[in-house]
Amino acid sequence: MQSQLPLYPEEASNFAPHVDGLMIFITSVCLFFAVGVTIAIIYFFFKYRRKHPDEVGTPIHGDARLEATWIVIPLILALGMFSWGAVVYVDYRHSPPDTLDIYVIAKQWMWKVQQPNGLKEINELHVPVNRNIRLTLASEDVIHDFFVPAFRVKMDVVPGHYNTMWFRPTKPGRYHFFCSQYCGTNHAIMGGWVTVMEPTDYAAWLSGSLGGEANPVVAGEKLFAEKACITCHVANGTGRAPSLNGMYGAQVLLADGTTVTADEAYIRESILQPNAKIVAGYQPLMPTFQGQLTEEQILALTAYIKSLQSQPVPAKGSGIAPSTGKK
Amino acid sequence: MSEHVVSPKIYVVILLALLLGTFLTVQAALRDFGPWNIVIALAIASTKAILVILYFMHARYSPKRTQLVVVCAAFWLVLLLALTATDYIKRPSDQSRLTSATAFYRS
Amino acid sequence: MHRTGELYGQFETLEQQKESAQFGMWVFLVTEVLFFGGLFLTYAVNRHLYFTAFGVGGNMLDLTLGTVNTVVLIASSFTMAMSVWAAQTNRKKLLPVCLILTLLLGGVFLGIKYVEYKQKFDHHLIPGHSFDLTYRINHPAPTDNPKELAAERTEIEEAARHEAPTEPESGLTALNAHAQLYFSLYFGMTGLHALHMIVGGGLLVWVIKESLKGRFSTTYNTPIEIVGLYWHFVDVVWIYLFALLYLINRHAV
Amino acid sequence: MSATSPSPDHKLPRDHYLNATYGIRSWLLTTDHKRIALLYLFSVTFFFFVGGIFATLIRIHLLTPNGVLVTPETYNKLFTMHGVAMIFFFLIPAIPAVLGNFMIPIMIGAKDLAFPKINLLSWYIYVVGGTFVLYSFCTGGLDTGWTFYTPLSSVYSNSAVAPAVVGIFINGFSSILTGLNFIVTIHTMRAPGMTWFRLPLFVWAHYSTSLVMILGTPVVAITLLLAGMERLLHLGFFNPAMGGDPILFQHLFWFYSHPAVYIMILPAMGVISEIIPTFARKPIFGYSFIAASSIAIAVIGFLVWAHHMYVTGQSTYAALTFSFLTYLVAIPSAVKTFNWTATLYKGSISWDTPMLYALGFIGLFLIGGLTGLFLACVGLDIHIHDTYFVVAHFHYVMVGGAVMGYVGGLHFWWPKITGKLYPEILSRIAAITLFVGFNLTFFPQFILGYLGMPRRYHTYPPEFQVLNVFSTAGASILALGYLLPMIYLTWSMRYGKVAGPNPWPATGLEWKTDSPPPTENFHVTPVVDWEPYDYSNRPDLGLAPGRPLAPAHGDD
Repeated sequence: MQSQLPLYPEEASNFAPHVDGLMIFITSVCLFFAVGVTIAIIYFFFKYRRKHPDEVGTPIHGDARLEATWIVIPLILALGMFSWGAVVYVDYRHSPPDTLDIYVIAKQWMWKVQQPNGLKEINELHVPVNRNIRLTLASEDVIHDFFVPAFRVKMDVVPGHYNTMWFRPTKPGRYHFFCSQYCGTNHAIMGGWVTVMEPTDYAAWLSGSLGGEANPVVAGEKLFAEKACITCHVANGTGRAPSLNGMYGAQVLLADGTTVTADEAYIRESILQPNAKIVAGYQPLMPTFQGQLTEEQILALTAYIKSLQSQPVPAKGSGIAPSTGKK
Repeated sequence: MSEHVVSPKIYVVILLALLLGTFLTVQAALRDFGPWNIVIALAIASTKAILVILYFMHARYSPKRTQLVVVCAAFWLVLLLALTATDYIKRPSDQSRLTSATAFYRS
Repeated sequence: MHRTGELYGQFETLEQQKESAQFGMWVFLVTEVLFFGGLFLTYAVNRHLYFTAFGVGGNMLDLTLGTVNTVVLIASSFTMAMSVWAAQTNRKKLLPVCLILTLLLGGVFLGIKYVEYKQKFDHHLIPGHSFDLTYRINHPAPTDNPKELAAERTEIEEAARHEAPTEPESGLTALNAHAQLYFSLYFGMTGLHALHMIVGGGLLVWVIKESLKGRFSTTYNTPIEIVGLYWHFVDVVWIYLFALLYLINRHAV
Repeated sequence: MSATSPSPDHKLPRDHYLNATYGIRSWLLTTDHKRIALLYLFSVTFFFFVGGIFATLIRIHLLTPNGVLVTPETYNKLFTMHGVAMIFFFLIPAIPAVLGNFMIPIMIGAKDLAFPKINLLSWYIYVVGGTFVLYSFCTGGLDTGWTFYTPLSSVYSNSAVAPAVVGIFINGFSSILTGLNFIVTIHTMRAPGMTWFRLPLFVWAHYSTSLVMILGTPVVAITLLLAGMERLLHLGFFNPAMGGDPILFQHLFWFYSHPAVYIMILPAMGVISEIIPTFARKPIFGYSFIAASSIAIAVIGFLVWAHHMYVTGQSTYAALTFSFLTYLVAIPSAVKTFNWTATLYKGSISWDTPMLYALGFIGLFLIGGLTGLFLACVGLDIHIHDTYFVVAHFHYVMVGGAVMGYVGGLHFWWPKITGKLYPEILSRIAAITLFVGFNLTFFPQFILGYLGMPRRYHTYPPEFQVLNVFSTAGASILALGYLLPMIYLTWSMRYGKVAGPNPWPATGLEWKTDSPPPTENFHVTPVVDWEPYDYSNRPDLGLAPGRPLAPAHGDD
């Protein structure tokens, strides 16, 4: 029976112990105050109960030292809670560099997941244990929210924005995930399961259903040719546009002298609004692909461009800032 | 409390100052000062607004509580704008705003 | 100071009544500031996101008419301030003159605003399905200055290129969408302002009628002051609207 | 029974505000703040029961994981309409427009509010706004959640969003006008001798509340107007498909809607600050700290809104700023709680019904307030955001706090409002029923939330059922607890014992006039020459002076 009434969900990610620790800390502090005040009230309630109808209480108007005490001590404790919470939060928002990237697209009322090799799942997410996973979240309609209680992670999926979240599953098993931002009629059934697998099982699972076309890198490579990106973005750096080899993750030098980290957001923006950031030494020639590519095609292109990270960077004709080039 | 009668001379001076401000702000807008154009436009507008509030609306001669009200209004307006800015200025996904407006208009 | 006028039952003295009315108006104006504040924030965020498109939108406005309107409104604020002075100093002839002038200037403002709206309507700049930034340059009226049209075409083309360099078609679509946001805000903000002007006009008509009966004097002038506060506030809002909507990015012309 | 206890020989005054004039017109066209308060009392009670029926249906539906009652569409409409009715049409106006409206002028020794006609106007605006919202409820309902997040509300929802938004927009002006009236009244209408630091803390609380009303409400009004225009005219302010930004809507919405919870809780705190010294018969501990903390809550409450948006992908910088500021707002609430507790020390505590409500309030507000610290913590909120933890926290503050304060205040001032006493035993039973039922309903939801049950779910995984059954069981007790006062308070209006001017006795100015008060509140303008909550120098209260419980001790 005890297992039927747990007080906290399973701890299945790197964040879970931190969040639960924080929870225990705040609960203890709060319990201390709640119990203290409650005992005081109950004690006073009986001890100073009116014994005669005409009786009045002892006039005590206040005490500045006491006031100062109960302003300063709670303030210190509150700042302690804030600081600990801030530390945990910063961890949530800074994903480590070596992540396995999975794309998640939300729409009323389902989740489409795309594994790095292009394998697609609906309302299911398979991940290897002890590997840093990063989800990139996009919405096709209203605001949704991807929530895995066992991992203690949650992030809104906002149309018009790309949000990312990361976690490292630490325990194989199957865990619920939910949509936790109200999104209309079937909000409550817009959920599914995260399956955490041993790396070997995960690899087997992936290859078991692997299809050539389904691989986003392959699909992206095809699109790269079809959409004639390849005619300007020549790999050896001789084209009208910078070579994309090794660009992902590097610092790109822009025409206005600033640099920008080439992350998914930058790639996406460069596809949809090419003129927002022009690489130094190049003309603003690229057309926008807004409205011409589906979300999935953009993800495929992004995946392909990311796969070029390991390709040799040409000496000339790359947009990478010289001083911070990748080693 | 007897009320303060502001003399028409002051009103005329303020009127002239406001007209001068309008002239200056239009002239400044027609020249390129880079990002300073916004600053100049808003600084002149604020100066004009302050003149209207202090003299035309008699805030300068009003009781303390009225002046407090004016300060509160300005403070809360700035609060609304500034605290929202903490989000927008540093919002990570800003650069990747996808403007699917095109798709909307084509559909 | 000795005051005259009707004492309402809830007050002890006329002085208290006047203070309450004045203070009440100020507090009301605070709520108005925050009411417009929501629009200002919406404007600021969208301007931040679509700086170029908002610049194009701003340049579509008629700066001359906007400036004239600013001057008109400042003048009306001045005549309103003079009305308060006339009432305080018991100039019973001057008072209605000042008030009527204020009302007339307010009417001129709304008239000019109507002309501007009409222009925007003719140029297909009303948000909706027929919104088209290029309508004017593609369907010029015979009276249009060709130089001006050419400048406008250059600017739109440049901005569209900013959105998409080699494909003016889709760049223009995006530009249209973002400029439409600008015009939604333009009509929202100036429309709400005009609504306040109309309410102010109604209040002016009321005090003009009373002033013609000679009801206001050194000892009874609260309504004039209250209406004055409201009118000046509407003026202050316009001062900011003028700067935000007409002036920013103007140099791009 | 002492001389001060209500005795049968009290008689109702010959002329009072209730019998001054008769007929429906004398009520619908009244400018008497006391009658307007009663108009509000009936209207907010109506909306409380509308919202309560929705709540009952929600709890019944959630008895089993798959739901027992309604379709998903209907369930979504139920919780939305529950929220809209309760927040905009019950909680926000309840204490200010009923108790505040009735008491503030009397407490400061004024004949009425500064603008009685505007006061009546604000009630009509409330009624018109309420009619729009009821129209929306009856013609397709509303399924956007009370938060109206775009683009769901402005583009995707198929329900009657437009009339609801218009109704809430209109209703906002009712709130603004009430706040404006209070601020001006408190500034300019105080009786001779009623200095700022002699004001009852109830008045301080309402002053702070009014600040929030006039500074916040206009922003939500314009926001909902923009969202409504977006829906009706297909404009794109918050619609990402047209370049708009849904996050901007949330900023604008929460700029009001977070401080709005202080509109709901601050007046309740004011009620508690009146009840506790009255039934402990001693001055409140730390008067100036409680007064200042009300203002502090109102001001700092405006700096914390984006803690509702931690998981929207807001900048880390914004999240940390808002988390820090949120912790600051906790301090003034803590100060109040400690001061109330300290007031009990060496008091002469009676166990009358209002005191039971006040102590119930402290207990529930403690839990509600302290769980706010969990949600303020940006690292922890990621997990519990948008789960039942939030639902429980919110209801502890709003129902356990605001409603307990409201019902407690209604009992406290019932003799003043009606001139009659309510039945004491029955009312104590009701107070205890409410406390027990409330905890049983909402405490399990904290655990549900931490276990990960998201809010606004019409169906849930079976592992959450046990706690949901507890919650539904508690809700049925809670419903009983609300029906009881409704019945016996109505009964007492006719059959209750005559109360006399000051049955408790309490020290405030409102107890110096008849019960019920005359239309002009006082027969002669009162002059205040005593400090607030002072029992030692008040022979007029008829209590035996110089017979304190224990020898005077402490600072005084």
